Amino acid sequence: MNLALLFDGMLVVLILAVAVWTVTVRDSFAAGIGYAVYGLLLALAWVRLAAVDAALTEAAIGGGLTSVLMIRATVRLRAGEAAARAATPGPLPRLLAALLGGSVAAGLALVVLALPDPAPTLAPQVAEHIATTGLGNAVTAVLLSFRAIDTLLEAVVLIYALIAVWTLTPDRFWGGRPGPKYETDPNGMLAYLARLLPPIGIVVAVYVLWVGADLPGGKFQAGTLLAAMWLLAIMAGLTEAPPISRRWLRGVLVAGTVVFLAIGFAGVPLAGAFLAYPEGFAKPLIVAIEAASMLSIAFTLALLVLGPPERRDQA
Amino acid sequence: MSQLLDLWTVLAVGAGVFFFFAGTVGLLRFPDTLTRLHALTKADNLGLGLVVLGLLPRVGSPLAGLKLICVWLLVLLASATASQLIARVARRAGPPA
Amino acid sequence: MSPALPTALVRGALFLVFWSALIGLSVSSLIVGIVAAAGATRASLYLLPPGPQRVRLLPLVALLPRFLWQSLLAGWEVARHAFAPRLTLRPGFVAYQSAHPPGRLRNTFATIASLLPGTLPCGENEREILFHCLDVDQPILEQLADEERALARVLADSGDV
Amino acid sequence: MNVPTLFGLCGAVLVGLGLYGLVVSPQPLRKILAFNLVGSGVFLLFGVVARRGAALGMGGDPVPQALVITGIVVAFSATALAVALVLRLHDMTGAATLAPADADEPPVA
Repeated sequence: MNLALLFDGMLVVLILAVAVWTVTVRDSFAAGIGYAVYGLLLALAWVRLAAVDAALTEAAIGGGLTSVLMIRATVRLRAGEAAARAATPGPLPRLLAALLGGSVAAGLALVVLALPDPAPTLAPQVAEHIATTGLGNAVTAVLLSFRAIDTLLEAVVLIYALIAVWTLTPDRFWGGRPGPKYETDPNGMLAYLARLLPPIGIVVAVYVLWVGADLPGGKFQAGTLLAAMWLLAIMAGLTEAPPISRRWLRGVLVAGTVVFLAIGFAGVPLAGAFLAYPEGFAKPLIVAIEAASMLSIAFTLALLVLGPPERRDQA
Repeated sequence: MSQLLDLWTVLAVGAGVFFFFAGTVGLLRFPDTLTRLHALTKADNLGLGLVVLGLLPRVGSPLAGLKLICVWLLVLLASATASQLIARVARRAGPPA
Repeated sequence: MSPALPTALVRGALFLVFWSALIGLSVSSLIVGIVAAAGATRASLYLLPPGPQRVRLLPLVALLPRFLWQSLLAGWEVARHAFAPRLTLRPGFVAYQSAHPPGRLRNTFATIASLLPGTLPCGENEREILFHCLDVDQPILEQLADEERALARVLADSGDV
Repeated sequence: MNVPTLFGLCGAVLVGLGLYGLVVSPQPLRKILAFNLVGSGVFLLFGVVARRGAALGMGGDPVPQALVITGIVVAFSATALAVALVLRLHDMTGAATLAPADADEPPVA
């Protein structure tokens, strides 16, 4: 037990050190790299907290997609980096900010130390009702059955975020393709990796989705994996991001929400409530929602990384 | 028999950890990006390979063993290609060849 | 019959084996696995269209122990340098004349070479691959030529199909 | 000191650190990054509450765990929107910080 605590202590020190470095390092590009390392270390912390589903999500989104997004953006803003750095506040504002951060941290630390014992938990209720869903993974049961409305609204939030990003499109590019046209050597190393890896990634993503019913995994993790594979192929110049005016694209983006809503409304006459599943059909319906959502999430996340359209569709 | 397997696992995983450690020492001691990349890719390939080799006799089924080998191969592909990509950038940015 | 069909079947079968390795064998998951393998095969045919090269099994099996032995040597070399009381590296660049034009075969060779003792590809042009080496006194060019010949036996050009 | 408390304190420090970075960094992208630190610290506190609620063979209370997964995805979409806004602001004005432009200096079109 003490050895485990020693390991956790070292992990915490490492996480905090990388976090401090990410905040204080001069170069923003380095900060983006630091955030990727931070996300992966945090995923380890989630494993130590017995939340493997959250660990997979953190590693994929925190360590992966957020860092890609940040690194791309810092490269584009590099020209203004020196001017921005000159605007760093003096010692007094910095001290005040440190006081603010320190007191909030101290307050939260007191709350952590004063958490009630025994801890309140909903685990018994979940354990009591999980049999009705036919699922083995309690987190998936919460996401898609007990708190399905949260997950449905979250899918809507993702689409809204993408619409908001797209509204930033300059008028002349509306309906065009997001991101620059990536020109890389078709015989180069990046293209080589992008030819070999994505098919393997597709198999792994379907696996992560399929085991998500009973083991850690699910549509978010699988969708992020697919998004990463698609982005790899795009950035290696092997394929292009589709113009955002395409009908099929818009169809795929809302497919998950549409299937979710359709099954939800079907629950009103069949099972007596919105988003209730008819007895015995819970698992297949949940798998159907997850499969459709995985595709929508994959396309939404990848397009969020790519940003608003930047060039016209030269078809 | 089971003791022999235990010994094998301890030896192979121990050797794997040794090469991981050697790679880390190299990463810290070697003088520039390119030499550090050598330390990282070669030591990680061998380190993970030995750990997988040590764990192979403990898996329940041949398919689970194949899964372990797939993990090793994927790490190999990722580290070998990523190191070459970094090496190209480092050579262009660093002192001329 | 489309010429891509045999390639598609082989790749699909490999993806299905990979799927089974991930999840184990059961009827219900095998159905999902076939869907996954079909999707992966489609993506694979798009990203990596079947070329003239065919993988030959027998030389591949012969290459394997050689690759493992080389990996061991490579790791040992790094460990030797890392733990040497004074750094004994003699790093430098070596240009290697590749027998193959830029493309898949050369990329595969470069990737394998990056795991071999003391060599790391860090640039290329039409005819040469530039290697960074930990120790330029080693007979690197001969080693690389050996490796490339061994790989060429595995990924042989076959005129047909 | 036990494992959840340790990570709880880590989460608390991360929130404070993120707040500091949010105020101090002049570059908008660094502010977004710092805000993500705050978010991940809060998520970690959720994870601690979940871990403390372990019961009946479950490693943790699945309800906060599910909330965190939702939260990570929503935080990412908010980050993507913020980054898109910063890049658009930069394209339109050439501004490298969020400071209001000087009145006598017209923005670069």
